[in-house]
Amino acid sequence: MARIGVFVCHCGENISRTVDCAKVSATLKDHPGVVVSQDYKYMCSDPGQTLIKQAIEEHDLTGVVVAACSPHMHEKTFRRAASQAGLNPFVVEMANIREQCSWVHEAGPETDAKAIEIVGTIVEKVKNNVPLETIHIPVTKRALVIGGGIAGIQAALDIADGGAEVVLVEKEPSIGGHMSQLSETFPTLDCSQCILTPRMVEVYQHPRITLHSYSEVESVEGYIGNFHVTVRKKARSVDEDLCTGCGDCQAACPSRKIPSEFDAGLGMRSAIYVPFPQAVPNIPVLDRENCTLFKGRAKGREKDLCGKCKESCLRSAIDYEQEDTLIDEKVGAIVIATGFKLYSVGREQPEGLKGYAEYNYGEIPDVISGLQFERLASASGPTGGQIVRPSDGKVPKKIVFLQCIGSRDPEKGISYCSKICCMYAAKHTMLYRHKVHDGEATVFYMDIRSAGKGYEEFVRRAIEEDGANYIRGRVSRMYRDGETVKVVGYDTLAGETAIFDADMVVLCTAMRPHKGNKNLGRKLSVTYDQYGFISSAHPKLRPVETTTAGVFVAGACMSPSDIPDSIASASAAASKVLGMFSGDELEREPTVAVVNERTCIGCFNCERVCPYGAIEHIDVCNRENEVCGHVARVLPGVCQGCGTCVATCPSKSVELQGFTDEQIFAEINALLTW
Amino acid sequence: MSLGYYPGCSLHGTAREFDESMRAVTDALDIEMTEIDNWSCCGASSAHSASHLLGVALAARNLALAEAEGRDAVVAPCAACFSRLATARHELLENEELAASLPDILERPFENTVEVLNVVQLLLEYDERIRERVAQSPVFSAVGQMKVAAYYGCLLVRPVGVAGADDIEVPTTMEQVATACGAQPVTWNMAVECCGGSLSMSRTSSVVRLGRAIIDDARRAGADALLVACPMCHANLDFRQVARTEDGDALPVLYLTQLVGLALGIDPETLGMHRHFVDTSPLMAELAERAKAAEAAATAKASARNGSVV
Amino acid sequence: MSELQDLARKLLEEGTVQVVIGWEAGRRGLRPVTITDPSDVEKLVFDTRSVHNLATYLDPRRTQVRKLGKPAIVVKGCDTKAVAALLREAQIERDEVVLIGVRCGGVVKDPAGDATLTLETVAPRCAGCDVREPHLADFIIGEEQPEPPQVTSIDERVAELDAMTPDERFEFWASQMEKCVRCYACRQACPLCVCDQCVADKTVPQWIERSPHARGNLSWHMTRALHLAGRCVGCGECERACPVGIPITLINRKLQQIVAESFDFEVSDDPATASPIGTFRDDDREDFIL
Amino acid sequence: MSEMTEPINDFEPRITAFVCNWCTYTGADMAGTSRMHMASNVRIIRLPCTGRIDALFIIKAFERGADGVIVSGCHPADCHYTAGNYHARRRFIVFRELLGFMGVDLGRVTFSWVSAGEGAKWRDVVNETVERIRELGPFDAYHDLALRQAAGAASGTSLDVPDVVAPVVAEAGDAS
Repeated sequence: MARIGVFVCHCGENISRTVDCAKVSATLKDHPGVVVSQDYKYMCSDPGQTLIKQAIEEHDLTGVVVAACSPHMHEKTFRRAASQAGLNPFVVEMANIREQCSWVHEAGPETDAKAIEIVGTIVEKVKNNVPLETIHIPVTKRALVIGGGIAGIQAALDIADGGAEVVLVEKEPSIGGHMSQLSETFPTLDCSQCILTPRMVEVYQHPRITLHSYSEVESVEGYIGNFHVTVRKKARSVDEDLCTGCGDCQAACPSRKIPSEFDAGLGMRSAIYVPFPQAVPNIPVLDRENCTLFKGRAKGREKDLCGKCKESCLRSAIDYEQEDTLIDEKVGAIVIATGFKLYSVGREQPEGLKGYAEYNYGEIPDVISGLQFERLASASGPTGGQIVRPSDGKVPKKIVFLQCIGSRDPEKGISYCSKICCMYAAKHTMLYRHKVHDGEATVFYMDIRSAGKGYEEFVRRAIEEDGANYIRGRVSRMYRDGETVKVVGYDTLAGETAIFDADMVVLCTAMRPHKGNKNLGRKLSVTYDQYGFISSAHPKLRPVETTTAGVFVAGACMSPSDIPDSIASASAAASKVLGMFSGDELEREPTVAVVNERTCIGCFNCERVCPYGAIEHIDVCNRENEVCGHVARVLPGVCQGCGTCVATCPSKSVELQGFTDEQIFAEINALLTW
Repeated sequence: MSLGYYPGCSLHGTAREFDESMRAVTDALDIEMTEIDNWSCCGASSAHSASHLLGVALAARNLALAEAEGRDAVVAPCAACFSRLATARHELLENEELAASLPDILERPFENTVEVLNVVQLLLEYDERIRERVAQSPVFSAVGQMKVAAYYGCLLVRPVGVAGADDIEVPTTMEQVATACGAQPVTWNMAVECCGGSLSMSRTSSVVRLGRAIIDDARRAGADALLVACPMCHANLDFRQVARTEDGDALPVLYLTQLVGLALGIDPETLGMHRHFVDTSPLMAELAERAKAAEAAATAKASARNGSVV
Repeated sequence: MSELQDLARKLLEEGTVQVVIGWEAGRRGLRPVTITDPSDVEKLVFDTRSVHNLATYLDPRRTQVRKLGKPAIVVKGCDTKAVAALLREAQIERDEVVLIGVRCGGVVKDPAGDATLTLETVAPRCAGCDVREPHLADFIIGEEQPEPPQVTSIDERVAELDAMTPDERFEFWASQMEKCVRCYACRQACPLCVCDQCVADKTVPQWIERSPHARGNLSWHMTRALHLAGRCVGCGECERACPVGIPITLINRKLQQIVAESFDFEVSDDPATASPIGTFRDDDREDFIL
Repeated sequence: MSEMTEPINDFEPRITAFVCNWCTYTGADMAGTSRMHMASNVRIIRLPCTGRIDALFIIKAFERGADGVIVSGCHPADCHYTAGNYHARRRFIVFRELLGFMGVDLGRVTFSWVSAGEGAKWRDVVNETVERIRELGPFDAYHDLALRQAAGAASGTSLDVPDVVAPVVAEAGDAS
């Protein structure tokens, strides 16, 4: 006989403001099978949990219903509390009367009635809950970090320093990411490369880190603690073991007019190249699309048109015949740190976004992006740190900076704030004024968002000490006017048009997720938001976990982040990984499918629909011990508990623990009492 | 598609050449179009500022007439008429209550089923046909030598969601039509700047200043003519240039339909080319010269090549 | 006729099979028969009254048939679709059965009625007969037959129902459903209903109410139909078996139409072509999903 | 006061929603977190995935007197389990049409994709469904099917059972 306890939470006033909690509790007291029903101000607080624990012991409860917030919020909390009181945690369920009741309805009898029904329904479900045992899974103490920007570097180093092995996969020829392209960083104005490159070298030399640069994750199989990852190591055309990084091949390469990705198109590189001098690994890559030899081969030329790099290499490290290789790695945890890319401003936009054709970016060479400005200001940049115009090499005397290009503009398809632009625009004005003392820096902004340690002070410094001219408003159009760029804007504080003849315009473009995020998300069964940023399992409580157990996330691939944010999330993800690796086994919730082998007819529809390959065939034997048929069985370690097999089974021979037919049947019946 | 034609007052008055060229071009392109019988004022440019309901109802009356005639769409060449009709239709689609009240006000049934098109949208629909027919004209036509600055002004592109322009800041639809005609659109900066519109009488000096900036930029970009699709723009830009005709640097301002007509080989007088304040005949002569020169150059080049082969 | 009997005798005498399942003449027309003794093969008959889909006896859970030994069954072209379904769904192995395919020119609706094939007597399932030659069979016997008379009555009746308002349709089916006595003859006759424990017999929880009222009956008939989506071979045995005359074929036919329109799929006699339910395409239609 | 209101307004539809845990349930939570007000007629049954949803759930809801049903899960390609929603979509294509063929007004069944971020969409789905069902009125007809039963079934009148199955068993018995 069921002995259910109902515990109604007021959530301060969050629930009780609209739901009469005392009434809910009193009504449920008379519900068949309920032996105790109480309400309390904060059920999740220590006294609240104690109240539940005492009731479990006092009334010898067989099931607990906590009517409070969403199960996504506190199901774990209350299940833990119940198990501390000796009750199986899986006979505890939550009735969501906050998010799905008190917060979306007005106070009144309908809302009370709904709350009572919600709780009653869950009581009926719990009557059909059965004690379940946690599943134990072995764990491979090795982590995969995807992405070698600052977040990936930090995560890899933290995990490796914690004693576990790390496989770091970077798709570019070098690790370092966007941070390696920056000049100086806010709010301290310390040189980006000075703080980053030692970390890059540390990764390279770390005994527990395996670095696969110029590589991508091909496929991921398995589950928490037991992932099988295939890494595609792209053909570099250079033997990494033989190459010494001397640079002779680069010097010998005749194709030298290829826009450098590292210099954001402002500088040139050769076809065989190391992206930047401090690259890690310091091993060149042959860009086959731009190489004379490979272009010739693609056109079907029988004789190779070039071979200068190979001739120049004293170690014979150049290998034109090299092919992509696939590497299998077994890991127990994965950290996604794929970073961001920038919004591209022009008329042509991917993925349903809209561009700013009126800014003529790409048409006017002196209209550049913030990242291009970083390269101009960087001592390692194409101009050696001289801020000059790309069009004529002259020092610009007037620069206009436009914030929120793409960001906060739902019309363009990006509603969010990119977070870093206010700060780097301020930084840019400073760098500019420090280098061009008589230069005029003007910033068009919508709002200044400078929350962060030392951030507001930094912006004030740009305005007050370095004399940046801040104008609140937007720019409607820009066009070439002789040698200058006409910037037509509106100053919303002064209420008048603000027109500038600028020598250069810097667009602070929005941070966007990599387009590969969605693909990667699918490979890892990780959800992403409407923009393609990787979603956290919970935006507040589980910021670096994802919806897939064992997969974590760090840095700007989950939302626009600055360097301190990225490092903080990377360290957080690393600590989660190390936590996972602290025991020899992982515990998993037993929400898995189970086959009733007596009624299974072996049609294997379940196998057809299972996304995880969790169904195996087992033999059925007759009395003479001869195999006379096959039935299905679920591998509990592989099953993720979606229940698609359950709904597919014609004879109802599969059940999903925690969401059994009996439980759902009871819920439907309880909801609709005719 | 059954098309209704709403000329509005301008096309029956100051912008007769827009009406003439419109009719000539649609005839030449075999676009069947019937003038709405008993059409009335669209409400521009004052009704909607006096009374919102009046502004909507005046426009809706004409849509209701077109609906009763069984039209699928109405073409309103005047940008102000277009804007009023399109805005009214849009508002009535959004506001069901207002829409429900209209049959009583108009004293006729009204379902709001008729689409509203401006002349650019209409011609863009037929750009393939224009291309085909223009191809039948001489290769070195005057239009083929013409550099045009497509000027949109405000009402053809705004407001967003009503006017149906491809890009509110940098529209390209007129350029697409001009290209179909063989003309060469220039890249310039003032395509959607204000011409002064309704301030023509009250603040004439401002209008002259705004117009001058537009003409200057078109000149700078190398345009031979300005291309418009709005009688107000035309009035402001064509008429207000009279002052500078004395300097001899006035820029002809053509309706988009006139350009299409010229490209199709329609006689300039039929298109009302003679009605502009800025004389278009020097331009036409100049273009004819250029066409002749281009043809001569091409012939010379061809014979030179043939010669070299031989 | 003697060709069938000779083959049956040979198979039994050689011990290739222990039982031949075919038709014999009974008191009321033709009826299924199991022949285990070679001397009984004279009983075997095949004519236009060989209506029954004998593939239903291949269900491994029909123990009385199973214990007779390895069977040979006589199949018409259309019946082989059902055999293919059982093979596809791993219910039988191909070498566990011998299929005697007979060329068929159509069967009548009623095995107890007139054997003459006319537009009036022809079985609805013969419409659109698409397995003229039982390729799946081990032996194919008989002369080539003309195409059966084509009737379109089922599609017409489905279209009539489609044209009704929902309320009218609801009333139509309610009045049909209230006739059902839950004898499960439809389930028994169906060659594809092979579950050991039918969902309709499951009591914990009892999804399908067991009382034979229109509500429980509707649930049963919808569930039965859904389980056949993409599988139903359209033999019509369910409807023929129904003692109260519920037009079950209409539901099955509608289902075939849905599956054909939505997934471009028709059930065939190819055991390798799987049902479209249990797989998906990224671009499956979702015009009904908000 | 009740005399003043029209009967149609007094009808409060009872709607059962079957939603997946990861997208729609979270989206419904998000509607709450964002304090979006919505009609209170919908009761949610949380399932791990739309793939878990059996047609019988929906049938049972109607049997028990639901006036409408909502089925909602992750958008295509967003399924937490990668493909559950795709399988569900196929099944619902068939089930929905069958339901319509059996005479259930399809306005009573809403299918939607609501992601974890679409609180506003969930609110709209709820409100629109409630309004639609309010127009359609109560669905007692389905529940009351239980009152309809054949006279023969109740009284056990003998029925004409054709020889589709019985004889072969008898023959089998004879032969053995």
